[in-house]
Amino acid sequence: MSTAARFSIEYLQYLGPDGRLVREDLPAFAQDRDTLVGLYKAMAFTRVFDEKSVKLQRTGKLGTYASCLGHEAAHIGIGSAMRTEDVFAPMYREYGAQFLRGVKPREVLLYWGGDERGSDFSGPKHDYAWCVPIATQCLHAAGAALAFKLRNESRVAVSVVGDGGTSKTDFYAAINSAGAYGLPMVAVIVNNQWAISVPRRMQTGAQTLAQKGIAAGLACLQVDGNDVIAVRAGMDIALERARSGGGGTVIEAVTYRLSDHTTADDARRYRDEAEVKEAWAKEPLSRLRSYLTGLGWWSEAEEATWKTESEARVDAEIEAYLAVPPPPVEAMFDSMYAELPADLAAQRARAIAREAR
Amino acid sequence: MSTAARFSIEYLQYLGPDGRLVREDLPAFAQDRDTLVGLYKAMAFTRVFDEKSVKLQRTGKLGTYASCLGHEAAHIGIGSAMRTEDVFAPMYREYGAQFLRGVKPREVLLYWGGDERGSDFSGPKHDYAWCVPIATQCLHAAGAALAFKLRNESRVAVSVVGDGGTSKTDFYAAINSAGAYGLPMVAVIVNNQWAISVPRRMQTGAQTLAQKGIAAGLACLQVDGNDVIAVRAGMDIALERARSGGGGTVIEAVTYRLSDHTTADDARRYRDEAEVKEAWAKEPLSRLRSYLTGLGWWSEAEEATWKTESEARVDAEIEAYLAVPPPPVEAMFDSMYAELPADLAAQRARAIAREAR
Amino acid sequence: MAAITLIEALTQAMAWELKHDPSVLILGEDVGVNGGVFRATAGLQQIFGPERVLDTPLDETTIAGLSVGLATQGMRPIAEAQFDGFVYPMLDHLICHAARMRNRTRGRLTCPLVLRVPWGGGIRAPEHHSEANEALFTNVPGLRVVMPSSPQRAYGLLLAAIRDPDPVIFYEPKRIYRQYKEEVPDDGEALPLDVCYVLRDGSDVTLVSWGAQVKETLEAAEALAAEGISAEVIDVATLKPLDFDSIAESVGKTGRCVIVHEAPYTAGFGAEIAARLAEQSMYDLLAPVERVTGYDTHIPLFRLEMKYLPSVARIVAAAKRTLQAS
Amino acid sequence: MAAITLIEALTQAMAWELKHDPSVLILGEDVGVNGGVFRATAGLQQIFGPERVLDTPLDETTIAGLSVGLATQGMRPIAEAQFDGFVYPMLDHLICHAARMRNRTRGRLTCPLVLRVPWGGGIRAPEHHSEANEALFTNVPGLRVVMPSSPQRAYGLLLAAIRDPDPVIFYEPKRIYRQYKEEVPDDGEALPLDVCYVLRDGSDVTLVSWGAQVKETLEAAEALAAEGISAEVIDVATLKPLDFDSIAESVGKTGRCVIVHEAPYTAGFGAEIAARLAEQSMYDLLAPVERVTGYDTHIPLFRLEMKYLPSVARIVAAAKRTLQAS
Ligand SMILES: Cc1ncc(C[n+]2csc(CCOP(=O)(O)OP(=O)(O)O)c2C)c(N)n1
Ligand SMILES: Cc1ncc(C[n+]2csc(CCOP(=O)(O)OP(=O)(O)O)c2C)c(N)n1
Ligand SMILES: [Mg+2]
Ligand SMILES: [Mg+2]
Repeated sequence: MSTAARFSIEYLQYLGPDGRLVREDLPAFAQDRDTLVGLYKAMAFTRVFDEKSVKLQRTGKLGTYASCLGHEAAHIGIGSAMRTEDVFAPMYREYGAQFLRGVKPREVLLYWGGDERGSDFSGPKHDYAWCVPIATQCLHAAGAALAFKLRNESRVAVSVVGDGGTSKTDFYAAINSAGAYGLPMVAVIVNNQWAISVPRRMQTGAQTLAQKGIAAGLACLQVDGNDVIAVRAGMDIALERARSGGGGTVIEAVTYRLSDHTTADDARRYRDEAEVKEAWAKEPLSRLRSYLTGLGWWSEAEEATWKTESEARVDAEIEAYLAVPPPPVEAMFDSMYAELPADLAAQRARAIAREAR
Repeated sequence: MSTAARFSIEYLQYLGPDGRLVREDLPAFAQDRDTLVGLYKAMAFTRVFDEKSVKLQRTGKLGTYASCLGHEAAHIGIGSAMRTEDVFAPMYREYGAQFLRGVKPREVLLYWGGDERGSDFSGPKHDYAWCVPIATQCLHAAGAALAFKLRNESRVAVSVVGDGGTSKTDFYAAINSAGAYGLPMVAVIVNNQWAISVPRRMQTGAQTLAQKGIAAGLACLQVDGNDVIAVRAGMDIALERARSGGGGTVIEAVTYRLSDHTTADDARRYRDEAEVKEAWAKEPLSRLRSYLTGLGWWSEAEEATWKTESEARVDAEIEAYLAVPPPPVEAMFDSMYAELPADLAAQRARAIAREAR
Repeated sequence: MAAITLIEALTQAMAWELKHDPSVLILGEDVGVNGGVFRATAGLQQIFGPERVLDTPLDETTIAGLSVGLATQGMRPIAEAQFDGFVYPMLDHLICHAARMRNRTRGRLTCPLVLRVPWGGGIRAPEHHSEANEALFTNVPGLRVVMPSSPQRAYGLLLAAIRDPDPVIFYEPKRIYRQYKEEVPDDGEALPLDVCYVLRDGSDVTLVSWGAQVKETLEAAEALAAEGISAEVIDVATLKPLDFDSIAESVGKTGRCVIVHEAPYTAGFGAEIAARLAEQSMYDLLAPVERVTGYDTHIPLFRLEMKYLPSVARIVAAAKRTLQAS
Repeated sequence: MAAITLIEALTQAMAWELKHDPSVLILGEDVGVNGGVFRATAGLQQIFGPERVLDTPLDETTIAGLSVGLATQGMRPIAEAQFDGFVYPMLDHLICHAARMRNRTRGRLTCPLVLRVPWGGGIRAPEHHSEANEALFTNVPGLRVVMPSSPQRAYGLLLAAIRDPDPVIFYEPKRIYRQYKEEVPDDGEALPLDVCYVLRDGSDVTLVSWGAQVKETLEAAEALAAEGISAEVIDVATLKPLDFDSIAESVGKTGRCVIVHEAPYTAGFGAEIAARLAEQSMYDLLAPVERVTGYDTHIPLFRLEMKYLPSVARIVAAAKRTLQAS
């Protein structure tokens, strides 16, 4: 037989789990102290936020909440590489990326607290809100990228899905569109090994998730999703490719969900504690901390200060969240259409009257 | 960077467009005169059927009809490789494959003639009917394959989609399921270069359509879809793999739609006559005829006889089709549920009464 | 000004908006060079270029999802579903996103898209090409559902749909795409999206319909007139939000109502109109409401399909029943 | 025999059928080791093995399409949609194939599948987890739509749904999954799929409901009784095909009807019941029909959701309006 086509999937990693470099050719941003410390701080802040949010849920002051524990390198790597004018189409746990784009912690809490106003957030007005129907956001990103291409704008749309989300047909539709139209899009897969109780291996027969991009003719890359340098470097390559007209990329960031799926889940029902323990040894914060400490760019004192500062900031955000009064009953109606149809106006009036009783 | 995975897509062809062998290692079936002549006859019969069906439509005696002109090698290659107990999930133009499975030409005509009874055909009772919603049949094949696997049956489900159909999310869902569960399934793509007016290159950025299987972790193969030996050989490999527990295969059969999309279409609006002319030079019948003639396995006399015979058979089928009286009005109701609900029984009675008036 | 068909009026409306609003674009399967399988977009890619009229990969999920992405980022996509039977894979994006985007984000993101859906039976088409599935969308908050039944209304309502800041499902009765011609000034004048159209005044019975059945309904009114029965005919045209007041006003006058639609009987949109009559017009009704609809079966393949569709005779008979009642 | 909750009754029904019919299997996201996010399939994979209780890849199109494939090849799949808001990608296979397979092939292929859908709001869940979208299916010929509202009916109706030779959409009111317990004999006795259930006899007004609202409706009847008003309560339970006769009979007696449902008002399934009353029970009605429903808005996130759902007070007020009328 002759060969019609050949492909390979590259893997990118800079920092090993022990915080040592596995390769020396660091990208420029990773040689810059402020940048790297900034990435670390963002990751550490996100972890503090996450821990406090889970606690808040446990005390009944928040609805179901999806933790991002263990995903910090992936999320910060994504968020730090993007520009404000780019469009972000998240799933639901990428708070780290969103904070870098201006979304406030109180807004995240408001959303999980059952209040639509959380989605009218302080991040870029064009960013998508959290997306519950798995992987549908990928097609919105593709549509956004198509708008950018048609309008000749130098902007990129970035979507995130999970390992589970790569099975969802919308993911395929999105990457296939990106390939068909040559769209400025980066489709990131945050492979945290689990989709609620379903392990990665049961989602697909594919060896890597990055190779899903081959079906769409996209560039594909697998990165260590616990190594923020690798994630950021992969994003930089993909964003640059997209911005310069080179089309879309699928990036698989390999990480691990250290928490339950959400606060409504109990992962002990379906997964081995030993596996989780093993995953802790590869988690993203400690490796970057070791590396920074080794370089003398970070110290225990700075760590303590940053922790205190982060906690105070998060506590203030929680206060702000808790202080938001519930929306009035008419809030249900007021954003349904640009102009309230007559029918609905009558229903609105009745709802208000019922409240008055 | 290190390499996480590598893939290649092989291409299979035995007979060149000129009817000469491009490789010598012919599979056993292709060294057998009867088998090869049988494949040729089936292809030639199908072409006669197709031509007469198009004519029938032009005279108003058939509804919209989808021609299979140019696809004969692909369809006969598929149909001849399958066993009766396998399940076939066709799209809408694979009559050649269906004839080999026992479906009668009159049944095909009845279907396109607007009569549901055509789908209650003489082929295997477990085969699917023609499927209009593009690519959805692929998931039915996957479900059938799952049933076979769960019941430990040595059967394979074979689906067919077009080049356009590979963009449809159901196709991806089907191959991903086949990979995830290790299903005995063969997903054939009959790439005829056009999806109505949309050319293959606009469907996807992928270099080959066979590589779509990489996203699912399936075996992938591209074959010359105008070479019945290659199609049949590829099918044999894939069916054997599936039957022996080796899982699914995606086969892309590269061919060309020599006709309009359907009789409702006018391809001159969107495609170059020159392209069609070029494609005629590679069409499947003539190359096999040259090859057989060269071997002395087929002659002009045999050709003429077979043509006459085929025409007579098709004419008889057309007669039989035209003789089927229209269904009575209650046919609308009688297969809706296993037992007619009371509501519907009343509607049925009213419909019959209206007829009586 | 030459008279044009309903489908030509649609083309004319799209051409107007493509010309006057640079954010408008068309996408769908075969809408480009081929001009759509029904020729609704014929010539538009040639005039406005492949960046305004885009062929898509063959996937309805893709068409709907891209449209949501485009609409939320400042474009005004007009998406085409090739046939009514292919809208189902679009529902997730339409229901979960298009219809919800404004409410979800308190108005931060909006979704001004139009989905054009050639609708209904009676054209001797294959399976899945003849569905009347408008009821699918009518229980979904946040959408508008529109269906014209004449060239003039096709033009004015499609313009309005494209300009509307919210998502609109725009059904097109394909059986009457080319049934007759009408003068349709190409003046860019849109029609309102929240009123029913009274096509014929009458005093004895109100006939309510939409889409292709408006034809049979008007013919039924004619036949009734010949027998001295005066039927008022209303084309609902804008199903959601529903202008029930116009219907109630008419029934207030006639006391009788026959609702005609092609979709299956049970839970077709006719149910909503009959229900509102039972709630709001009970004291006006002189006779039970009648629904003349498709049966609760799939529309059959074409050998039987005309026996499935509501006929003039069935409408006339139902109207007479309302007059014989009580 | 210990009393069990509605969700335990569902588990019990599935266990019974898995045990007695080797062609039955369960598939869905997280239905295996995890026993489903609501625990409806808890323990079943452990007992019956991974070949009878299968986790699927995360794709609803896949779940629906595989189920059609399985059902047409001799299996009896029970598919789970994790939440009501995730059924949309399943509609294409359900509407175009499951509902049509028998009719398309004149009975050669059939599609005995069940889709279980945890349904409705009121559990403080995130967006898309609280939808009441049963109306989606009620205009689709070839389907059955069922919704139990008690542990006993959950058991008997689910058994019937699994055994039915045609596709059944089985909605489960998740708000009352664990609301109360009832003795449910594990005797494999199915209930009929084509009757409404009269839960309380009454003579002044008929209250019609289904799913979770049956609770509020019964409470309203209680409240009305305290005021000397006798309300009959009907749990529709089998929405499609609809047993309208039972409803008509009750309204024939009471002359008044209040329909209660959680779905949005316009074109909710309540419309069909009100419409049939307008057609078939006009002369029995002493007062306009009333519908107590969700608003024509999306069910809000949970800070407001209880203001969206029909309340006992709203039902009582509507019932009283029917009594004050004329
Ligand atoms: C269409 C759809 N189906 C099911 C769900 C329920 N659900 C929420 S999260 C989840 C698993 C997602 O797994 P993955 O994509 O790997 O992302 P992760 O949560 O692990 O980050 C499921 C099944 C959903 N939200 N949307
Ligand atoms: C879901 C769906 N969308 C659109 C159509 C209309 N349609 C019928 S055939 C076709 C093109 C199919 O092209 P391809 O898959 O390449 O198969 P081919 O007809 O070329 O054999 C289209 C768009 C359809 N049948 N189903
Ligand atoms: Mg995951
Ligand atoms: Mg093709």
